[in-house]
Amino acid sequence: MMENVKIKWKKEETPTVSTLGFEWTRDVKIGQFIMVWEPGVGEIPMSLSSVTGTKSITVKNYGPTSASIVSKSAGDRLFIRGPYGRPFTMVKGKKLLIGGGSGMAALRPIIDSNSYGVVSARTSSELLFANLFEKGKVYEATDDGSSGVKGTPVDVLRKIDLDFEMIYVCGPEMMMKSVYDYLLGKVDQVEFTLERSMKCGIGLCDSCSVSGYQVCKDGPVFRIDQIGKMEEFGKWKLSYSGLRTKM
Amino acid sequence: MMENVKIKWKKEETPTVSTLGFEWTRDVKIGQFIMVWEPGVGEIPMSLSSVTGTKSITVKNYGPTSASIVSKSAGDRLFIRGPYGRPFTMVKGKKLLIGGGSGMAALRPIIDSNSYGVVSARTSSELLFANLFEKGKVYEATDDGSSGVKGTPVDVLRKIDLDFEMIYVCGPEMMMKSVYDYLLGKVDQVEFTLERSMKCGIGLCDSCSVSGYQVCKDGPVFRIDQIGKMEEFGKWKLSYSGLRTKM
Amino acid sequence: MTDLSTRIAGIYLGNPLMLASGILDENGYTMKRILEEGASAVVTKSIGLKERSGYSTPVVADLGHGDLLNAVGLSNPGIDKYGEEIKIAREARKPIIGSIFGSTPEEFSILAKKMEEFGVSAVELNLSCPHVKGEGLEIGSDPEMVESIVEAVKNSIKIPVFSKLSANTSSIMETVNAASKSDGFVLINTIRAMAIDIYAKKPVLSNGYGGLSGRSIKPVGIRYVYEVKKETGAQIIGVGGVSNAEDVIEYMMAGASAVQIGTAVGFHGRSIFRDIEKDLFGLAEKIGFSKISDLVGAAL
Amino acid sequence: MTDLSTRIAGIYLGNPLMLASGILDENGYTMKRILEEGASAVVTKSIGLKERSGYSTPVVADLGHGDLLNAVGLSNPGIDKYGEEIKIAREARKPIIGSIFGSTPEEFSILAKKMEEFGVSAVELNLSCPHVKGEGLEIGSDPEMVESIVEAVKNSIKIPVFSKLSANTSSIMETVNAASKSDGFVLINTIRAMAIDIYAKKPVLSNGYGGLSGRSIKPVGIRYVYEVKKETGAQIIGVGGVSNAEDVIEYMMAGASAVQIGTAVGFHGRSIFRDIEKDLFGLAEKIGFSKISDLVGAAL
Ligand SMILES: Cc1cc2nc3c(=O)[nH]c(=O)nc-3n(C[C@H](O)[C@H](O)[C@H](O)COP(=O)(O)OP(=O)(O)OC[C@H]3O[C@@H](n4cnc5c(N)ncnc54)[C@H](O)[C@@H]3O)c2cc1C
Ligand SMILES: Cc1cc2nc3c(=O)[nH]c(=O)nc-3n(C[C@H](O)[C@H](O)[C@H](O)COP(=O)(O)OP(=O)(O)OC[C@H]3O[C@@H](n4cnc5c(N)ncnc54)[C@H](O)[C@@H]3O)c2cc1C
Ligand SMILES: Cc1cc2nc3c(=O)[nH]c(=O)nc-3n(C[C@H](O)[C@H](O)[C@H](O)COP(=O)(O)O)c2cc1C
Ligand SMILES: Cc1cc2nc3c(=O)[nH]c(=O)nc-3n(C[C@H](O)[C@H](O)[C@H](O)COP(=O)(O)O)c2cc1C
Ligand code: FES
Ligand code: FES
Repeated sequence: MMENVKIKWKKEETPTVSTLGFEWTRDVKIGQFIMVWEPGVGEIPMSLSSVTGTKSITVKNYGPTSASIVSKSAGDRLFIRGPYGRPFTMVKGKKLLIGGGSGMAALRPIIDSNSYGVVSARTSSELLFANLFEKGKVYEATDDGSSGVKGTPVDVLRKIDLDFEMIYVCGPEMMMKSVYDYLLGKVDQVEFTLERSMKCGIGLCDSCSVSGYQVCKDGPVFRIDQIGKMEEFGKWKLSYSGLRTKM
Repeated sequence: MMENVKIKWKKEETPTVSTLGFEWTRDVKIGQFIMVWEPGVGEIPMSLSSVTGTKSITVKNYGPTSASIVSKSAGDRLFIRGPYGRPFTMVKGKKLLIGGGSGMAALRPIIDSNSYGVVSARTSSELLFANLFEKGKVYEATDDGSSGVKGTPVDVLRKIDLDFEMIYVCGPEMMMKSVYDYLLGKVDQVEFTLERSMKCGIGLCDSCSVSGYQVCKDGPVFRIDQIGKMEEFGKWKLSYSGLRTKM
Repeated sequence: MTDLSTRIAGIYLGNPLMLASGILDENGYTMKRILEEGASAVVTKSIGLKERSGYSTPVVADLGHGDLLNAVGLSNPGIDKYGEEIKIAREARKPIIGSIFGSTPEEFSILAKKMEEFGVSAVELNLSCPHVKGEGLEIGSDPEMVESIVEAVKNSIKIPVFSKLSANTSSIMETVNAASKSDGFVLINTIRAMAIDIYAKKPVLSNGYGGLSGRSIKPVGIRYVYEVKKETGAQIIGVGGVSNAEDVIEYMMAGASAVQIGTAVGFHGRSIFRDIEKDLFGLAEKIGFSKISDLVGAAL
Repeated sequence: MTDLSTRIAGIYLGNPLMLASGILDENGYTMKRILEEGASAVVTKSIGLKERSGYSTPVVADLGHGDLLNAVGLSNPGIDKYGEEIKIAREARKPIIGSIFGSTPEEFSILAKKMEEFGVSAVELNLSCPHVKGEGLEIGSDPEMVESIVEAVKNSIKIPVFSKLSANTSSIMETVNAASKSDGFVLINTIRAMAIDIYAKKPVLSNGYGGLSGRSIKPVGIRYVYEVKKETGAQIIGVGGVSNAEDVIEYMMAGASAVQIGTAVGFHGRSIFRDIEKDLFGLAEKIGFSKISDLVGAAL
């Protein structure tokens, strides 16, 4: 059911990413997402980057719909439905957050004094929410080496001890695939947030499915052992028409 | 919404009237009614003659639908919907129940040690529930004089003191009209249960309306002052087709 | 101050909320009360030439969720006797729209003339009644018949004529074009439907088949209002599943100048007219309008 | 022991619950999983000759109360590429029914033959796609076209052919008669509808118009299943608003030999197949049946 909320504030996080805050009374859990409708443009999934008090989404200006959302201002209406999907498993102990690009948006509500981060991006100015970790608890990886390690999160992981109660991963699927391949057999408390093109958000249209699981409903959060059973993970996705396409 | 219940027991009250008991978990108030459907025959309104514990209806074998209901046995299914309508106002003090024919069915749950009754019928064997009042607290009126006063409830009323906290009346509309005319100006705590042909039972079809009030929804219980404002009461009703007909 | 008034074919309505045909409009006193209690106009039950009993009970089935199934079967006392009811209802001094049904253009004309004599403000043609020639078909699905009926009625009376159309069609525009001489369209009537009681192993209505109304059919009504408004710009009264102020606004944005309420009057009670009126005042600020009639067709 | 198995055009189904076309049947792995998780058969998404993107988002709107509006726009990868998905789904070793759409009898035949090659158990003709000649009309509303399509397909393949019909018609029997060479009918597809967001002042779907499915349309589906079963005795698969075991029994008593479930799979989750199956065992005693197929047409 479509609802609408007024945008309370807007904050530019990076040159291409902004956070929009709004009051919404629904109970949301970390890792869940909403569908955001821009009338006349499109409707896309967005994780909640804040789930308590004033809620928020953190949006990367990517294509037409996200651009339209990012161009909104405080006072404007946001058309949303949700929250949808299964949340992360929360733990009390030491945790590692591995986020690539806008993937950090979904992980943001987990960040606390017991959290370590591996934040990756194309370039230094696009590193999202790295500043929210306590000093010394965040590792950075950039494609161009403008900050932190030049490379991918896996290049960071190789250098650190994996002694965490839970590892949370969110980012582009190929990045997550490399993280999965690296972690496999080393640790088993890992959760991944998958991202697929979503049309319905409610388990009907099949456009988000990975090996028979609907990312919108069975996910977006999956445990590493579930990911292990997904033949399509990191390999195949269906295009907007339904055409099987290599990743 | 149609429901179905199993008939638990059946009791013959008079040669033409039977009571059917059934378990039904809905909360029912005294004076409310249900619509009873006999598949393939018809659907008619029936007051609840018991509203707590095992519920019941007390049915006069009148036309096809009531005949079909009366012919059922314990174990058979009863198709019902409701409860509908506004209930009686319950009082603690001394009360008078004036019932004509099957009209006593609706009044039956009110009968207690503080109740007085005027029970009327065509003939002695048809006097319904007169036996449920405490000894000396019931007056009878029969058309043929076979029991009690020969005449109508009004003939009884003329002889008694009207000192009651509430008077409840249920019976054929012309009987109630005569009771109304008699009580008017003498007492003001009187409630009448109107009976009209009902098609929908839920305030849509207009077949039960009296002067703009829907008996199924605004009634069937009306206070004497409300009855006083009904130009059509005791005068006009609409036939099954909607034809204005003199009573 | 928010202005809730609207007009349809020149008829002034204090608010956009009318009573739909077939609901609480058999008895003149009921119509009078409904007008006094907040409806801006009432449409009468569909009236034919002769008295008809319609189907035996059950004639309605509450399907839950605000949905209703009915097969009343056009019961009515016949046009001559119905004048008495209109006379009573007219004491409320608000518009009454006379709904009529028949099987030939001549029948419709006679009925329309009588309605005009009785003093109604407009006539509504119920074009969803069974067709005598086609088996099971409605008159409204025969474009030539529709055209003749509308023409015959328009030639017989001076008051506005509204055509009420069925959603049971593969092309509503075909019917709309056939009825283009109407002063407005009333969209939609009930949708063909049925329910079976699985314990009784029988259809729940005595007639078996019936018409679906209430909440469920609102998206269907909205669609046809939108389509017909977009294609023709004609004046439209929206009907089907209106049960709250949001529904009224939705129909108006789709192109309706007013709405009719049927099923929800039963579920909510007659107070629905006043309650929605109050809520419309409340919505005026949230949505941003001062004259509700400015919203007509806003989503086109 | 209660027997829930049924047959449609000779195809054995372990229970009467199939997945409807267009829901979770784009990806072969999803169909395979749904078959493994309790559906007795799946119908594929409607597939055409060439790749189509369909409409842009929003393509669905949750209307609440178990109702859905959609305008996906027949997005599909094209028949040649879709063979890969069927191959994956066939690993579940249960019947797959290939749904196809096109605009000429020739197109339908080519598609049907490819489906047969891919190893489906039957072909379902989606006759509700837009008609090229008539504006806004569906192919299913042109009886001659329907007849030619069914004939062409029947002449091209050996497996059973089901015709899926639209409820947007003034006479379903006309279409049924035109499609009488089919081995069975699938009733019904979505109903034309629309919803407007009154705050956005815009239709909620990118395409404006859409199709209504889910709880609301069940009484419409029941009616057409009943009518077609009564008039023809043909084999029927009931679709529209099935969300629980009672709905399954209602469709079967109306005349359906099996049902398809679409919208409710989304609202309830894939577990709906197993959950309904369990409830059907429970209802067997309350209603009194030992073989569910004995109930087919019980209310006629
Ligand atoms: C669970 C989940 C959570 C997410 N959370 C976030 C987040 O917090 N922050 C963030 O920045 N991003 C997030 N994303 C990613 C985000 O949804 C995408 O970046 C977004 O969909 C891009 O949309 P766009 O219109 O801006 O770009 P585009 O790439 O132009 O459009 C993508 C969308 O357009 C539509 N589309 C694509 N192709 C076609 C076509 N051929 N025809 C018609 N329509 C088409 C589809 O709806 C598609 O989803 C999330 C994704 C998922 C699945
Ligand atoms: C609120 C209320 C409570 C009642 N409570 C009781 C009670 O507790 N006990 C009791 O015995 N009675 C009660 N009655 C009266 C009871 O409903 C009637 O006696 C009953 O309707 C008679 O129905 P029948 O089919 O047996 O008789 P009939 O008189 O043959 O049928 C009456 C019904 O048949 C249908 N009908 C009538 N004419 C036609 C026609 N021309 N075409 C098609 N159908 C038609 C209508 O549904 C009508 O209501 C109550 C009535 C009301 C309004
Ligand atoms: C019990 C009932 C009787 C009806 N009778 C008529 C009628 O006589 N003539 C008519 O044009 N429409 C009739 N209708 C249709 C309504 O006027 C209206 O078009 C339909 O119910 C949709 O509106 P709603 O959802 O608000 O009820 C009837 C509807 C109901 C529920
Ligand atoms: C999102 C969606 C997509 C659909 N796509 C198709 C389709 O491609 N072909 C088809 O024949 N029916 C399609 N349908 C219609 C369904 O198969 C079904 O007939 C209809 O939804 C009614 O069933 P339901 O109420 O169980 O959903 C679609 C329905 C939905 C909701
Ligand atoms: S987005 Fe449609 S099934 Fe997940
Ligand atoms: S019985 Fe229909 S309005 Fe009362």
